[in-house]
Amino acid sequence: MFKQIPFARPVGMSKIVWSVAAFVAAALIDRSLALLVGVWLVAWHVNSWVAGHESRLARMAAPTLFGLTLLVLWELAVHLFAVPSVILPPPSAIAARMATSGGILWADVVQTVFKGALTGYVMGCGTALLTAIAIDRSTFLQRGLLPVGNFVAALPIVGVAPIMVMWFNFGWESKAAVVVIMVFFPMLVNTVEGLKASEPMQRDLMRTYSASYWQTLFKLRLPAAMPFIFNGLKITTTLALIGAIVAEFFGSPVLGMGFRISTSVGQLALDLVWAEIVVAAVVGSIFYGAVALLEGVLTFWHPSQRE
Amino acid sequence: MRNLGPVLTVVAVILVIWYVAAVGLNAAWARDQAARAGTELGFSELVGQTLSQSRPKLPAPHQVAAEIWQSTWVEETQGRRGLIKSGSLSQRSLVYHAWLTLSATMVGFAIGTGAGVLLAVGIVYNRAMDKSVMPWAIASQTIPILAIAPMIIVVLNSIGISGLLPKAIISAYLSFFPVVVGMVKGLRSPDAMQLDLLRTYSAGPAQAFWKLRLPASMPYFFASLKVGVAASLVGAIVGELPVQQGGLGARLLAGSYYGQTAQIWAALFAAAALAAVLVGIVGAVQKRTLTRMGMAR
Amino acid sequence: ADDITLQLKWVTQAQFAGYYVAQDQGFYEEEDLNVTIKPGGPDIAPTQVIAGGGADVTVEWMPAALSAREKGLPLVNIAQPFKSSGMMLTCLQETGITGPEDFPGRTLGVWFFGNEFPFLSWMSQLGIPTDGGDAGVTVLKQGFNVDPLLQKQAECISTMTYNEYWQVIDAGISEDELITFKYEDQGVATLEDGLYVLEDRLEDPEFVDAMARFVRASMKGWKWAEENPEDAAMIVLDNDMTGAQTEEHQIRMMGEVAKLTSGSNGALDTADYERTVQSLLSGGSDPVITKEPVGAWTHEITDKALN
Amino acid sequence: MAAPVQNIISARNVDLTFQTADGPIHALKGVDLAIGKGEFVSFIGPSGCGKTTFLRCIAALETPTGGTLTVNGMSPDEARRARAYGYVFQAAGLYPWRTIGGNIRLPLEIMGYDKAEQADRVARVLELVDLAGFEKKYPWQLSGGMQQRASIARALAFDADILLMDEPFGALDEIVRDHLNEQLLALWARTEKTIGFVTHSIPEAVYLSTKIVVMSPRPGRITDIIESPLPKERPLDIRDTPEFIAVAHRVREGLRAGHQDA
Amino acid sequence: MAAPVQNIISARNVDLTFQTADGPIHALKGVDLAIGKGEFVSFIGPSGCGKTTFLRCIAALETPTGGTLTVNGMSPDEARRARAYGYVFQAAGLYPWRTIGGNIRLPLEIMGYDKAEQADRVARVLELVDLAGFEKKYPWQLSGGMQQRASIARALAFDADILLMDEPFGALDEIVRDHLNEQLLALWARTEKTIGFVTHSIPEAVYLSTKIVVMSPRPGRITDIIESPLPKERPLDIRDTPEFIAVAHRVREGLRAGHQDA
Ligand SMILES: Nc1ncnc2c1ncn2[C@@H]1O[C@H](COP(=O)(O)OP(=O)(O)OP(=O)(O)O)[C@@H](O)[C@H]1O
Ligand SMILES: Nc1ncnc2c1ncn2[C@@H]1O[C@H](COP(=O)(O)OP(=O)(O)OP(=O)(O)O)[C@@H](O)[C@H]1O
Ligand SMILES: Cc1ncc(C[n+]2csc(CCO)c2C)c(N)n1
Ligand SMILES: [Mg+2]
Ligand SMILES: [Mg+2]
Repeated sequence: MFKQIPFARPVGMSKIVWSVAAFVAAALIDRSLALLVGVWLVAWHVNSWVAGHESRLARMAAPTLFGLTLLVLWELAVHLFAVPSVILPPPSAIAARMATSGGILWADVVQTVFKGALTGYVMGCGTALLTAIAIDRSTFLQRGLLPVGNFVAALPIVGVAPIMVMWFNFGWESKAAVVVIMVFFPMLVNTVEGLKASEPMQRDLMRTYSASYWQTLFKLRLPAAMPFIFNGLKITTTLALIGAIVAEFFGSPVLGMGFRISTSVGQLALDLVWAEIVVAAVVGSIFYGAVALLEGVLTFWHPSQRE
Repeated sequence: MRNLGPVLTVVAVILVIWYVAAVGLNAAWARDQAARAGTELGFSELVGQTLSQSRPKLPAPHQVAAEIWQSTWVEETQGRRGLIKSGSLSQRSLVYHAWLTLSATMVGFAIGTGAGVLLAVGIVYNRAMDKSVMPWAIASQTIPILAIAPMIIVVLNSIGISGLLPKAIISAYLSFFPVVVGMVKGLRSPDAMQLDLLRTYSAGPAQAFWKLRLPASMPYFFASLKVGVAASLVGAIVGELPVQQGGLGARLLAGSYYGQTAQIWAALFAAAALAAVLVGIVGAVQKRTLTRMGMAR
Repeated sequence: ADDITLQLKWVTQAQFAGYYVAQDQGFYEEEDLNVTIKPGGPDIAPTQVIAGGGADVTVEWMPAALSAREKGLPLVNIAQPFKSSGMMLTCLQETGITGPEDFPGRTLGVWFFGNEFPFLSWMSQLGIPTDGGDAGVTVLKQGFNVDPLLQKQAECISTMTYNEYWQVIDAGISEDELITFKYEDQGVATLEDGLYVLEDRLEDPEFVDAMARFVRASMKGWKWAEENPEDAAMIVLDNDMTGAQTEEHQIRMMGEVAKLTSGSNGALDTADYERTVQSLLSGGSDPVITKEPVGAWTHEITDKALN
Repeated sequence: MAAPVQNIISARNVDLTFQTADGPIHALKGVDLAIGKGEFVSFIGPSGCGKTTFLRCIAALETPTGGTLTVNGMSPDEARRARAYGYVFQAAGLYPWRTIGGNIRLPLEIMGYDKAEQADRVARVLELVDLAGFEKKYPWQLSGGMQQRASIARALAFDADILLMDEPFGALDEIVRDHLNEQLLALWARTEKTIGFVTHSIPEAVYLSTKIVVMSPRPGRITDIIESPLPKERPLDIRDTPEFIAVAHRVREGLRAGHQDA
Repeated sequence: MAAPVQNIISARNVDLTFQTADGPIHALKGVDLAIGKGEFVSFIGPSGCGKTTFLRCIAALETPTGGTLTVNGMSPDEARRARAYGYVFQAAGLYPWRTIGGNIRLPLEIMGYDKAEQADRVARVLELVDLAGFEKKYPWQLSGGMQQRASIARALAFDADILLMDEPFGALDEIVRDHLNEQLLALWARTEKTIGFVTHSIPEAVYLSTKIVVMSPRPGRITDIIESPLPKERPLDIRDTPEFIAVAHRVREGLRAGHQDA
């Protein structure tokens, strides 16, 4: 397999030549730019070297290093080009803000993630799963519902969110409603797809046993659908989070991540805005990672989960 | 076309539910108004009232339909600024706004797809990129775009870029991710034996790309294009919210700002229809291409 | 001609008629200016735009501008076309609210994104906490419209005399079913819609000269708009790219806006300024600004413009 | 060979045409066949001649478009619902989320055997196909041949009167194949099951069967039905007897004829 | 059989251990083998004994973890880069987006044959495997057996000195298999290629080979190497000669022994 060709050979001559050329070109344009390009190139070569290793440590180190590089570049760029902090604060300021505003950030996470996003996620994915099973027996319903469902799924949330706020009030309920709408159809489509995923031969086997509908569902079709269901569950994690945050832009109590972001921009507290964004990214990644982990445990048998 | 019957049935059912919901949701206001006027509402009056409010909680389907008709055909043919009278599309017509959104979507989609494919190739062919970029690409999608869209616009503005491009960039930001994920999966989809075959021919990486990885990735490519084009549209709309310079996004928000519920719903439907058309076009191209490649069955 | 970019605080509407009129009637051209008017919108902070160099001058509320100044963005008021404030709290009569003393325990809708400062300082002057406790008021982050009042999600909402108030009326609630609290009447009015530039740019005589001409032409536009409200409204409509405004609403808005601008010749009234500053300083535990601003305004431009 | 006492499966002029996008495919044409209780019937014929299709018709997985087909005097579908069949598919088709033991237990769970009985039967059939000790492994941890044996075990675990096997030994090497052939014969002798068996191997067909059905392609039809003269008791070296060689020869000729007119 | 003039492939004490999550799997152990130019070598042995693995080592698709292996005096990888191999995999592995013709053309494109030559060769090998007329069809429009033949054609289209075939005829019925066996022998006689051939069928191995390598499982090793006494000219009925039966018997015994100690 090509993947097994050793990539970890020492950095080739041509790579170094390229890097030096890029650096010189940048230096001709601007000194600060040259510094940034220089940092980038050095970091990238280190990263290539790290990524060449197969250990568990290297697996963690490569993305971390990459992230750190981006942060350093960001910090440098802000200082070198004197970017006003009301436009883009440096990572150090954001970190400082996160350290001092932990209480606010946590309260916002509770409001937006635990109340809004998670409730909506569970309700939306749950009903989608049940709906998929319900319409699974009827090709008529599937043919009718799925195109219409795709159409509904294409409704932009920015249009739906104000309507939900109007219907379900300002609290987390309206945010959960937005999340339900956002996650429902991706989940439905994936589950319906998954319920079809068992192979004809596997279904024929059940037929030869004269298995009942429910036996076939629980012993064959749901297990076979798991990879698809998890695909849906994974996609919808980020959707749920974004949905809950965005919905808060259109009316909310005076807390929540979306609330904080939108009001803090108005107050030019950009460090707090970015602190919230960082929290959102971290929470989103954890959420995604948790579902992916569960997927690994429950669909261990699927080829994509084996090396 | 065999879907037509079922779709119409489902649509009919939805319309019924919609009407019932409209009566239910709008009843409170109708009763309120009656109470203020000191009158009592009979059932038929109540129904009549709820289906004809000027700023209903939920506009009835016929109100939305009327608004769509009004803000497309009627505005263009009869409006003072319409196509017939002024020679150009009217600012008040959904056609004009849909066109604005569409152009930003197309540019953004092109940028996003291009970037996504390049990134995917990098991830598949470069181990360092594979290891370090993917987790950050996932993290990038957990950032609420609506939150940073205004900042992107302000920053781009400050270096003199405005108009279509900022919207297109936001649109690209949303569409590159599905393309990256799909293409990485697709470029890696050839099984060990297919790769081994090329090794026995001693084919180089470029030949492996053009003769195996790229063709093998086509089904994944198109599947992600479908998601990507819809995401592009959402991106363009999000990019239109802060700069109220037209487009379906601006239209949505303006409708919301002035409490024009029917206008919101009309814009919503225009957006969804646009998405459906775009996805349909990608689907048609997909079908043609895959058929030509012998991969559609 | 000198190129000038003006960043508005909000979407194109009669609130900004003076500038559109000056543009449309050629007043800017007469002053040898080439003015670009950028409409604002939700989540676009004019202060941020000007900090990033995206505009030369911006329309902003004084609380937001002073707050930004304290955060290190040195904005200076160069002219004040709006003499009085149009902000008020509008409540439903049926809630039984008759005066500010009835507020505790109620739910109030407030605009955020920098528009919350006047409200917060009013509440702290009244000594009413805004953290949702029993003794205080529950604050909602109100969206873009008046739905919270119509849907009875809030007992009072923020409105402008020239805009949202009339949307409530248009929705079918008569004036005598409403009770309003104008900030002007409550003695907590803060200055709205002034023109602000970055401090360091005022060191450039050419810029000062261009601004003087800009303010002169703009004030000419305002006075024209006050005298010809219907034509002014039509000019605004022609500039509305969203096509969402109605003639009726804009004409009425123009009429109401004229009441706020008519008292001003463009020069900042220092008494008004002092009153605003005091109101913002007296914000109890969490005042909008913490110390007297220095150099936050200048008469240099208006002196040149009006003589 | 004694005449079968009663007909378990009887096909009369069975026809099957698949409707496909490219036009109809005539897969079975005028198939007439009677299979008696306790018979071991092999189907042999070139690739694509309809062997699998006919087996599927018997198991009610496919419905003939013409003719009549009865199983135990009922329609195939009624027989299916009465759980008359054990079916071994051309590919192993194990469920990847179940262990080998779990896969074999599947039909037992569905048919409501109690736990102890399940464990008992699983152990017994695993022994039968030489897979004892692999009960807890997952399918992908086994080689192709072992998977195929597991799928055979699965079909043997419950008491179906009719066993339908579609090239069950295709992926196995000769030694294992011989071994399993012997085992299958022993099982058949012991249980008196009626067996339908598809194979590409002429010796295998001759060694196992009481009746060999030779088919020829498009449209798939029966060209020869050979009643085996071999005794029920068959040691492996029966394959060197003249009777055996004669039958094998007749089968080979029938096959060759089918190839010629294809 | 004359002694081979020179050794094309020579394996000395080749060892291969796969590192897996469950621990190491010792797939090949101390394999010693010399294959001369123009020989036809069959590998036979129970499932999982390492036949495929050894073939892959020769083709540089796998790297031995011990011992030395040379091809044409070079390392296998150098030989691979010199395009010394045609390889037929255990499954057909056609690219679904290419027609049958396109699939066969693939190696020709990669190796830079000109257009006319490509067309010429494609037509010739299609003829050879009886697939003329199917050039424009896609793989899924063909039956399993036809796909397998197309993949053989693909490996024959270019001039590799060494042809490695992994159970190429597994999915075919006896008649077609016999036919292709004859074709392969004819091709081999004509081109003097060196052929490595994996099969489960004892008669096939004996019929085709100049040398039969019997392997036994875990860890995979060679238990017997049989030089065939059969002449180069082999009609199909050579299978009934005593020499043939003797060789077949020896292979079977070797296989059986391997099974016993597994
Ligand atoms: N579902 C189907 N739709 C259309 N044609 C089919 C279908 N199933 C089988 N056929 C066709 O019917 C014919 C008989 O197929 P069948 O699978 O019964 O052959 P077979 O004798 O089992 O062959 P093999 O030895 O390759 O398994 C073939 O030509 C095949 O292409
Ligand atoms: N990539 C791999 N990783 C781990 N183990 C492997 C790998 N490939 C093969 N093996 C193991 O090596 C041994 C030899 O496998 P190989 O495929 O060579 O067998 P084979 O003789 O070709 O069998 P068959 O007749 O079933 O094709 C087996 O036990 C197999 O499980
Ligand atoms: C997020 C946000 N929501 C509402 C308004 C309402 N609004 C419309 S016009 C106006 C006066 C501005 O001069 C105000 C406060 C806003 N600006 N920003
Ligand atoms: Mg078959
Ligand atoms: Mg093998």
